[in-house]
Amino acid sequence: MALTESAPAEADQMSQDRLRSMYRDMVLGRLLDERILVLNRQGRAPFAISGQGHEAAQVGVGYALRRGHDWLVPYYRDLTLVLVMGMEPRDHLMAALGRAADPNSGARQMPGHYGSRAHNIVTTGSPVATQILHAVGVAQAFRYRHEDKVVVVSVGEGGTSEGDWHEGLNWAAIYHLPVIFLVENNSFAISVPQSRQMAVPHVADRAIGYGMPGVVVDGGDVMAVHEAATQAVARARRGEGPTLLEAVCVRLQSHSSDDDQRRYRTADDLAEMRRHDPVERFRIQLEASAVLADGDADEIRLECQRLIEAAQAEADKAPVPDSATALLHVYGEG
Amino acid sequence: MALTESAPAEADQMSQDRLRSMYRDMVLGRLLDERILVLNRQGRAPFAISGQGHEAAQVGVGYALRRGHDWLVPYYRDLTLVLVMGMEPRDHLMAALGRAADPNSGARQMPGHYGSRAHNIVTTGSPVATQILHAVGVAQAFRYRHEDKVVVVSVGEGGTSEGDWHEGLNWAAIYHLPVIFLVENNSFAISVPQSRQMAVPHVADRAIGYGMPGVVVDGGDVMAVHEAATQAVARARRGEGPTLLEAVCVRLQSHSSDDDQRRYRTADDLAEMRRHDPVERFRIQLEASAVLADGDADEIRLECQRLIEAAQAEADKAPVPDSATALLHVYGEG
Amino acid sequence: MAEVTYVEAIRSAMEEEMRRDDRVLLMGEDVGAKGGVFGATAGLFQEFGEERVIDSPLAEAAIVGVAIGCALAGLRPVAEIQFLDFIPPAMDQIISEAAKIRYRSNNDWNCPMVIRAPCGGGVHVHGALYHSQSLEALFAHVPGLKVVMPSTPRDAKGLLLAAIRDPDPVCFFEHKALYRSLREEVPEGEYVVPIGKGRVVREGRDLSCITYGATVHEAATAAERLASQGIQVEVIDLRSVRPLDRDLIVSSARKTGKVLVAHEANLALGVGAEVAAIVAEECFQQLDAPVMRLGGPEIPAIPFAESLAEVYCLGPDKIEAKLRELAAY
Amino acid sequence: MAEVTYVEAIRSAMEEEMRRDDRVLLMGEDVGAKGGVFGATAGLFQEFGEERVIDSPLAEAAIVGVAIGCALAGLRPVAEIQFLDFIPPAMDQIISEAAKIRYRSNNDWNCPMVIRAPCGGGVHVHGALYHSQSLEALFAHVPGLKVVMPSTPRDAKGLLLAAIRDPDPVCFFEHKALYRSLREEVPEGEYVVPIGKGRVVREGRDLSCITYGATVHEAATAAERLASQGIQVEVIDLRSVRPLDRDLIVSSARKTGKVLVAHEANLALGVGAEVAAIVAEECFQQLDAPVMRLGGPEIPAIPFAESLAEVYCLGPDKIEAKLRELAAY
Ligand SMILES: Cc1ncc(C[n+]2csc(CCOP(=O)(O)OP(=O)(O)O)c2C)c(N)n1
Ligand SMILES: Cc1ncc(C[n+]2csc(CCOP(=O)(O)OP(=O)(O)O)c2C)c(N)n1
Ligand SMILES: [Mg+2]
Ligand SMILES: [Mg+2]
Repeated sequence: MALTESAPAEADQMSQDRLRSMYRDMVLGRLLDERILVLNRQGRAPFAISGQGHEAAQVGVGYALRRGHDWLVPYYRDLTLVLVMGMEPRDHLMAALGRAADPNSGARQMPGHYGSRAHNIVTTGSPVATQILHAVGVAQAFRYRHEDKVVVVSVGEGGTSEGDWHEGLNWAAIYHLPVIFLVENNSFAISVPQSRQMAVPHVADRAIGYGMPGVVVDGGDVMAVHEAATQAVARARRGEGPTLLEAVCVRLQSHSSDDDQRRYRTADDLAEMRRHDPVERFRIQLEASAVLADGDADEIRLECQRLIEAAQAEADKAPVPDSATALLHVYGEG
Repeated sequence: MALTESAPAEADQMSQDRLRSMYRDMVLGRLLDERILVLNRQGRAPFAISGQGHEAAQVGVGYALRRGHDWLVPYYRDLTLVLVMGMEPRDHLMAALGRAADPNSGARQMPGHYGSRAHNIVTTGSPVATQILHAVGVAQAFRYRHEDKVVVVSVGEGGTSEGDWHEGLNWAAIYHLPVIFLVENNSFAISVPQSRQMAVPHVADRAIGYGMPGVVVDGGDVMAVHEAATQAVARARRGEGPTLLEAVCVRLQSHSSDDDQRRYRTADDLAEMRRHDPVERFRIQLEASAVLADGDADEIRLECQRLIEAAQAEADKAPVPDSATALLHVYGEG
Repeated sequence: MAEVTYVEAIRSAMEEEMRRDDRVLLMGEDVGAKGGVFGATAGLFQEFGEERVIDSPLAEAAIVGVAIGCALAGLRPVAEIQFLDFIPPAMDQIISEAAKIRYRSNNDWNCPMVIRAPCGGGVHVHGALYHSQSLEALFAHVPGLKVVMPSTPRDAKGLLLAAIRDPDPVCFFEHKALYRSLREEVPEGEYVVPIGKGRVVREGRDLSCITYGATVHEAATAAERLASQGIQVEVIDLRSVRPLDRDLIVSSARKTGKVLVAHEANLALGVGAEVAAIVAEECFQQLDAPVMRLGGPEIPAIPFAESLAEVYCLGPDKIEAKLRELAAY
Repeated sequence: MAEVTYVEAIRSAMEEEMRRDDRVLLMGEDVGAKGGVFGATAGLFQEFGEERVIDSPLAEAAIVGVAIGCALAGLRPVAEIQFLDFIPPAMDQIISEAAKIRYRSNNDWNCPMVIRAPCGGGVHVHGALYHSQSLEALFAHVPGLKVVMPSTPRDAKGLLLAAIRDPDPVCFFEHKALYRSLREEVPEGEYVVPIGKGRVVREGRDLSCITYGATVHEAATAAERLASQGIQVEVIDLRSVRPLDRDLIVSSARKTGKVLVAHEANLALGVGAEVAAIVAEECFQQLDAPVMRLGGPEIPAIPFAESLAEVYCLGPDKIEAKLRELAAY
């Protein structure tokens, strides 16, 4: 298990456009996430689950993939990551408002259950950790067809307690499959702290027991995540097998709109966590290195806001699913 | 993960009686196992599953426990271990022949499905690895009642691929429970070699990922196993938590009476393995150190043979279960 | 006697039993400091401490498997599965292990434990596909298990006390739409409702409507409406779906000669199939109409959008319509 | 056309389909060099190599979960579970995932895969509690799955080909007592038996005996015996228990007016309950006797000792006795 931190040189090597684009995607994810929470508080979106605090991890990983080529098996906090893969704010506002045009599920599932064949994003359900095995199977198919694709599958640290997690890592290691197991460790599973989830400091400590590299990275540091993910992806693409990548994140919001984390976390803990906002942190970094000039951040914010406004206007008007369709698509046509 | 070997001094510290008793139990297990295979070949026992090659590991562990105090959650190769815990050859011949007096299950289960409340041996079924969690629960109860008991649970290396294995080790580590996870690694799961079961050389390599000690020991060396087990038991009894103890064994017979290992193992591999018979090895060791005098081994053998003869005579005459009892004991009385 | 909600009745059953019997302990995800996602264990962590109210790792097979071990070692564990939809990972421990322990050991061992789980639709647009399922048929098929599905606060408390004291594994499935929507007087202290006994919610001579869980209330509403038009529906709350109260089913069916079985779970191979088969076999001479069934359509579960969910859900209207069809037969 | 056994029919279906379609691959415990514990994959490892015939780790959730991933990525996996008794660890992957993938993604994704498993009693004193179960009801309840249980070599081959080509997950449960006990002519090459269509094994006008799996042969024997006494039993082999061939069930029941449903699985909430409920509802006017059922008693599975096992198992005698009872009604 190696602990990586962003190499100071790395940012320089990236084109400024790309860095701005990364920042923009983080902002877009954040603002869309906030909008959905507002819709929930307004009573318009019955359920919302937030990814705030995970944006850097998701953008860092997403930018290490080849869009339209590599695959993603996400989990419910991956709003920003599925945007990076090519989904649109519109898609998620449709989902939040339960519109027929929700591309994830046609409003059959709760929001946050991502999936889009067009973007190589595998359909996901609610059971935690089942997706791990699907990703391994996807990678097995890549291997079988001699494709140079990789698949990223994400999960929370709580999800690593499930048997499916173990079975999946084990299988991928045996067959040297091109999977990156991304653990977005925000140190809570609803109310259960990491100390009640495992007796080790890092999920990545487990990698050695499967025979794969395990990397812990500061999930608030987008460049560090990106660097680690890029290495893991390269390794997978070379046919050298899977990597366990743990991004240490903060969960800025409660578990979901049904939860209130003030009931089981101390005020100090919450305040301390808020000082680690990854979006703010990246902005400061980019401004310091003059990748963002004065006013750039505001402009990006405004552009994202406009996108979201337009998307919501569209979603507001969009129809709910026709009742007659409820019975369709249990089975295929043949 | 530490690799332990029997300290040469250790044998000296044990009383000669105890060493002879250990040898005697190994021989008893071996001969009883052979007898059951003979009954199977004669068409009298419909099914047999052999523990030959695992005797040293089982006696080494069994002698580290306090009989009548500590608990065992065994698996189907543990014939010798359940004898050490207090069961009798008679019990298993009743099971082999499907007699009503089979204390494990009243001939409801196949032979090899051990269980005896009288001897603190938890009932076991066929699904591999489920027992891991039961042992953790038993240990949780010990802890809850502040008892100084420990529980040993055994499984093959193949069984460690199951999700229940992972969930159990994780739970035991979090709560520092008094469990010894004994893996009897004979390098095959029916026909599947260890290399298709995991990408690491030792199951014990996984211990670190759970935050518990992992120990690999030569399962053909009864004193080495005993030493490692004694340490693990002491640790557990002190309240310091679980240990993963891997005993590297040989599977001298095919997986079960339905299998023929010559179909998937080379003749060389089989021949090489036969040179590692743990019972023979211990005899030679004890004779070299004069714990067994000339003729002692033969006498022990004879005593065990007699026991088995008598037990079989009893089992031969014993009645099969009354059909009318088939519907009993699905539920308790109230 | 205090008026309490269904969830409070459940909470108080655990609290009282934990005070009475120190072999009782709880385990599950978020049952500790948070008190469970529906508050069913609220305050118990504070009262009984982390040794008796165990915030488990996120692992359902472990929750049940560890509870089995506790039961084998003499405790009386109550395991909570956060939503019934998340019980399948524990299926092996429940149906291969807990259910078979007494039988396979020829009565040498037994496994007294309760597995609690919220089921059914009814909170935020029904919770959608994975927070709304009624999977009781999967357990009601399995010898060795008991399966209880209370419909009222009184029953919830009395049946949970019975379940904790039962010497065998009991699946206790709580309908989440009832948690806070009902309030009634529930006896304090000792109050046990026997498992396997149904209840006549309302007597009637014309038709029988046999049901359980939240559907009991929808059936009662439908029966009420029909009563005003002179059709007397006997509403039966099974309370337990394993074992079934065969006597009550048969006697009601023989009396009315017309039976509707209704439940929220998927229809095919559901509890309704078994009830219908029993009635068809045992009441052939007395039936004046075919046994009819109402249940979830052939889709996986309740979808998220309300417009889709309503296709799945029963509700008093659909039950009333079916009862009318039966009455007119 | 060659005369082949049931297990050889299954083996050859996989072999032919793997030659025809390189998207087909196999995974399971011991399916490789050993060729499966019953020989169902014998020789395939040698012919197709370890990339297509994968000896999985000992992990059933993984076998099914990885197969799901393969299916999502465009392959046609056939997953083997060594005994149906060991399928419960994979239940979550089957009923929460495979079964719901098409519906939950609104038809964006689908999951074409087969889960093969040997079921039932019948080898060495029935294999006892954990090598003899018939768990089909647990899957037949679940929308999104198909469940096939062939009773002959011809059907085994034709249905397995249909299952592999099906665009959705199919549970394919093979009765192990049939593997080597039957031999019949089976067409080589293309030969598909449609899923969801039953088969009239023997026509008859007096009684219907509706069944599937190994029980078909016991029912046929019983019918044979009754025929010699002038009682004509129509024996129906359902072949698929999800979807059920409703038309065939209803038309036979309407014709004979007397129906026995028989299966090896536990009776309560079994497939027989659903068939009985359908008949009771749809054939009320035509029934001359109550729908009767025969199935496993209320014990977990088939015990080891023959004296106990016979209490569980049906066999032609018990079926004959029940058919006589029905005939005499
Ligand atoms: C199998 C299963 N069990 C329980 C749940 C309920 N549940 C949903 S999210 C969650 C906590 C997950 O925590 P973690 O894996 O750390 O991810 P995070 O939410 O913190 O990102 C739980 C218990 C579920 N969805 N699936
Ligand atoms: C859940 C489950 N899957 C499959 C089986 C069939 N099975 C019985 S033993 C065995 C191999 C076990 O190998 P290992 O754990 O290495 O133990 P060993 O037999 O080598 O001692 C298998 C696959 C089973 N009993 N339970
Ligand atoms: Mg978390
Ligand atoms: Mg082994």
